[in-house]
Amino acid sequence: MADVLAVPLHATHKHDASDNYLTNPRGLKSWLTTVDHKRIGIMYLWAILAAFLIGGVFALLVRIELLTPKTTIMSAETYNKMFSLHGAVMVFLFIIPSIPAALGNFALPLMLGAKDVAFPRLNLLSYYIYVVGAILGITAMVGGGIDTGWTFYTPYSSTTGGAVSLMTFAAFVLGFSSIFTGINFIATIHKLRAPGMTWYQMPLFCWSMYATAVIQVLATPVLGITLLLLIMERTFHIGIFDPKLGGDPVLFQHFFWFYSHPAVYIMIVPGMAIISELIPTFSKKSIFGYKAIGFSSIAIALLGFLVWGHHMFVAGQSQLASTLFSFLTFFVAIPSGVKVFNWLATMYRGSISLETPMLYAISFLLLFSIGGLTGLFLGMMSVDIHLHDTYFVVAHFHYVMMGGTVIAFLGGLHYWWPKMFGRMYNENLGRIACALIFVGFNATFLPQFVLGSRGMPRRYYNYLEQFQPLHQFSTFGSWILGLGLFMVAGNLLASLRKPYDAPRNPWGGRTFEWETQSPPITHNFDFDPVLKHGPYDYRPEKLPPRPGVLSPARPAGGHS
Amino acid sequence: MSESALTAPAPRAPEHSGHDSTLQHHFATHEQQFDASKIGMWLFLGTEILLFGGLFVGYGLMQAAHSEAFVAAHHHLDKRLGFLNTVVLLVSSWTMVMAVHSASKDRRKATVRYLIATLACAAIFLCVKYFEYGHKFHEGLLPGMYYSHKGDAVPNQFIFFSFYFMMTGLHALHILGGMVAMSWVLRKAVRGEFSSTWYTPVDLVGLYWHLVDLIWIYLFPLLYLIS
Amino acid sequence: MSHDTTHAERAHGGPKIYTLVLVALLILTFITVGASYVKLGSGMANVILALGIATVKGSLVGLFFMHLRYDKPLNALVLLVSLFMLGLFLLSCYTDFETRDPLEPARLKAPVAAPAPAAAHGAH
Amino acid sequence: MNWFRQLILPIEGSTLARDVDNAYLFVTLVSLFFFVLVAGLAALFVWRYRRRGPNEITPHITHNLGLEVTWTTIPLVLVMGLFFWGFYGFMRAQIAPGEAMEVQVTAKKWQWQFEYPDGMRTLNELHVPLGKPVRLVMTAEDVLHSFYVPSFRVKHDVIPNRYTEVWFEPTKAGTHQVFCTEYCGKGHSDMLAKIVVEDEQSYQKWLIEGDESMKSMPLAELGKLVWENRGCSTCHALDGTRGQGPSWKGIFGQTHKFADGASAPVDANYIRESLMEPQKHVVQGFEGIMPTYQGLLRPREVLGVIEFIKTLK
Repeated sequence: MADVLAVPLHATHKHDASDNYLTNPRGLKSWLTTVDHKRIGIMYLWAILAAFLIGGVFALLVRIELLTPKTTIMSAETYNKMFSLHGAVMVFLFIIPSIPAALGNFALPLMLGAKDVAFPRLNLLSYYIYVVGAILGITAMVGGGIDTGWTFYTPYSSTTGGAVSLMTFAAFVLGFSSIFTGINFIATIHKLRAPGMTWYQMPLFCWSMYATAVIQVLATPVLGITLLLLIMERTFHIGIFDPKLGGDPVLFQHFFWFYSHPAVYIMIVPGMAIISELIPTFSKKSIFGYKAIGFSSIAIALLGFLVWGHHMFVAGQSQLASTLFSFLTFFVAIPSGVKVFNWLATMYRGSISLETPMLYAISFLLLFSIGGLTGLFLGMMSVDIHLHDTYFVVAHFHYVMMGGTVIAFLGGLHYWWPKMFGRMYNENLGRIACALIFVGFNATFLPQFVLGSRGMPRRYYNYLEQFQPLHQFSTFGSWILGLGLFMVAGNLLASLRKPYDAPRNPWGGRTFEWETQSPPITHNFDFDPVLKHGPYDYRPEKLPPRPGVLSPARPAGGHS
Repeated sequence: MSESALTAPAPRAPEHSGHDSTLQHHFATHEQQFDASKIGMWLFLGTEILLFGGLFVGYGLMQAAHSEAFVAAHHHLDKRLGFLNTVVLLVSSWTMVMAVHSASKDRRKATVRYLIATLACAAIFLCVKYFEYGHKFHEGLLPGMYYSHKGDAVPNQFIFFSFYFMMTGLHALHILGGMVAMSWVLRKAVRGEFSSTWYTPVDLVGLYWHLVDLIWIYLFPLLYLIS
Repeated sequence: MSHDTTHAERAHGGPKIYTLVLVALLILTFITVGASYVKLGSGMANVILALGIATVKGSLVGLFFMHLRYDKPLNALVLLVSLFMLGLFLLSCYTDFETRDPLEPARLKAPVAAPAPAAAHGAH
Repeated sequence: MNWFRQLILPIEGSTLARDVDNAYLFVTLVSLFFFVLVAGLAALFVWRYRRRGPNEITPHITHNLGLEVTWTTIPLVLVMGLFFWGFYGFMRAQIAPGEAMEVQVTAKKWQWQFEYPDGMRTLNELHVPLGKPVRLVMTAEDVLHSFYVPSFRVKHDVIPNRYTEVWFEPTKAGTHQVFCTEYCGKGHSDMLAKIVVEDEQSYQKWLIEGDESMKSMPLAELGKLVWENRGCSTCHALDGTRGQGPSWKGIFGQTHKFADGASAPVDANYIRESLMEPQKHVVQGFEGIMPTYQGLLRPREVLGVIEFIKTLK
């Protein structure tokens, strides 16, 4: 840590780390009834990490089953439930709330210089709705499970046994949690920015959170009604999705993907949000193309609503509809590409320091590039005919969801950990874990591109023997990946046993949250946050003076 | 968007500003708080529109696929009752907006009166709905597999009733929710908690109520009047 | 207190306008019901007319009862974006439905699972 | 690139494959280019601009319009090209030539049934002549399935109560694998079929006689083949474990109790009846979900099944 800005920017403020939002007030009840956005963020954090653990165990079991072409450790029914639950848990309980509800809840008001989100009680309500949804989901898992895949395609899902209705209802409930978080963030960003902070002076994290919230608010209700219709179809046979009753299963797919494709952007845009913070901070340089990055988030959010039909090129959708959707799909590539290039340009001539969060950011750059570029294959209609529903798709979305979002989430977690808990984790362990995750992730999912291209369909319990070597390689990779994640958990949790040792601004960040103490006090700031400089302003004359270093010489006047 | 509220530095607020219990600690001014509540409510209404919208889309496409069945089935509905309910809801919207207006002018008694009138309208609406449903139940005009009406010339009419019950049922649930919210506001109004400075709950419940009305404005011709 | 005035100013409209709007809404409802008894050209025309009137009524409710006419434009924007998304959803699904190839095998054999609600119901 | 093509893609079995592969390889090149660009620049910057001291001062560069326009425009042009290429290939795959032979496909849990123009039906095995276009008109009986032949680069969902199609013109003789790629439950990954592409002469011969090997094979072995290939194995185990249907182990000569209370010994006649009219006597405790094999099995194959069951002690 010696080579970083280790000195609090506001050295003049009395630093009494023991009086902070974690300890004041004390007691379990004060936590369960808190309306403090930071505490709610922390409670979300533990909840989603538990979900991640459950979903991760399912994933490892699925990979172990695929070690051999026939039965390895479980029956086909169990396998089908495993991958369905892996998908449902990871999507609804982990990724969607991960960055917005956990990290966003903690960081967003701090970054805006606000005392809380606009509707603190709604925030707590949304947490409890999440908990209720999670309990319903776990009940469904224990009481029969689901074997429909997380996509719930009809008429399979409307006719199969198991706890499908309960699980769909759980997802329905979780949707409201997501909607309320979205409403809260939009209102907060509109109304609670610190004095002097215009839209273009917000940290880019907030732009992306805004874009995410817009999608959450506009798309999630449609998921809600879709799942309700599915429950109705199962209980009353209302005849909308079941072809035997005059319904249309392709209509279900329209309903489902109208939410679930934008939902992919609910997952990845927050990842991009974090990267836009990490790269300038660890390059100590102003972000390149602030407006381009900000507006590309909004563009992705809006374009994300126009492309859902690309999941249905071979599903029986009309050719005209497929063509329109394919055409629009390619436009999403542009803002994503713009972001990647802008991040690279930010690093150019920077002062790059490879702390753990930055390692995650660079991993994100590489993995998200692969995830995005392989999307081009799937957007091309003729190639998609071949690759649809194969392991190529599995690999592609894991590169985006895990290589993108989860890596960014881990980066953000390491970045804000000292702020959240006031402790520094072991830097070397952090770096090693990141490297393990990077290697393990690629070992798991790169072979799957080849598998898919060669024709290996997804959701297969038995497979042809010719696919075995690649499957085995992938499974071995998943163990390295698991080990890396385990190390992250160990490293972070171990730091909690230490006394408070994190400075206000361990990384030299320029946004508001780094100016308050670590961990922050209950009302966030021990001073009135008033904006004095842009979020990524590393010009020497704007940086605070540091002891032992003479103030950088200021030109007499006319500095650009 | 006005930034005026943000230019003044936020007061260093303790837990709750002691002098004004209606201003939450993280807001600087009433206007900021009011605007935030309002945008929050509108966003919620947006999600309501998309929630009902899914049903409208499903209805539209199923109607296109089974148009004969839908036309035949809608003859089982009573236009007069639908019309009556439309009028009741429109009037209730008017009483609601008057309640909001009265609250903003510090007229406590008028606010209470108009809120009670609105509640009464909502109750009438539900009563009419109850009789309509009872009639359908009696005839076996039920959704999905429970449809048991005999002597249909056109098959597949059960799909219409699936949508009829889902749409009007979800709408009726919203009416019920509105009544609960309104009773809560009424209680506050009776206690005189509102003033021209702070009547946000009346305003928000009003917005919600108008949306419920707005949805019915579309439901009525779609379900009762298609030809 | 400064916010008193700003607050009061926002409550535009007033009983007179509200009552006028109510009267207009009631008249439009009568027209809708009346029009449903008249057979206009194609069946589509009746639907369009009914939904058209509904939209006029909806706009009145939105603009006056819900104060959009006087409110900050942001609130109206939220409403418009929601409606736009809904329109987009409907339009896309409809495009797909209307442009599908009706495909039949050369030797037509009824699809295995023919739409027979009566039979399907019998099974339940 | 040919070695790469062979490494990463299945063989090219139809006239559609070449164009799809070319598109695939082109996007691979584009992707590699951009990936190397991103990774290379990232590595270069991380090394070249590594932090050398805590107080380094960086230039304040906010944007560069020319650069940003460039990296917006070039990808835009590129992806539009990709769209049109994909569109072209897609439409080719959609429109079958008029003279194509039409085979009806019925998918159900978990087997593929093919019906030829003359009414002959096969299960999980489709024989087609080399170099002739074939059009499959498909429907499903229960849930969604998807018909996928990797070496032909064709795939389409199969939907109940509706017809969808794929077409192909095989260019390589031999056996091609068919997968179901729309998840359909327990037997999803076993819902496989083979497409045998052979020259016109062998195809005609097969239409009449079946395989050469099948004619000379001992009956019990033929029966085992039927069990494997014609969908029996999906429900009937050989080792005594209970599946969707009873296991065949040791049932010959046993007396079976039926759902309607009657009972009968398992003999040749009963086995034949079970194949032709499976719903007539459903064994107690099982659902009557077995499809009929009437017209699906050649006479010798029926004998084969009977012999095969006899051998399972």
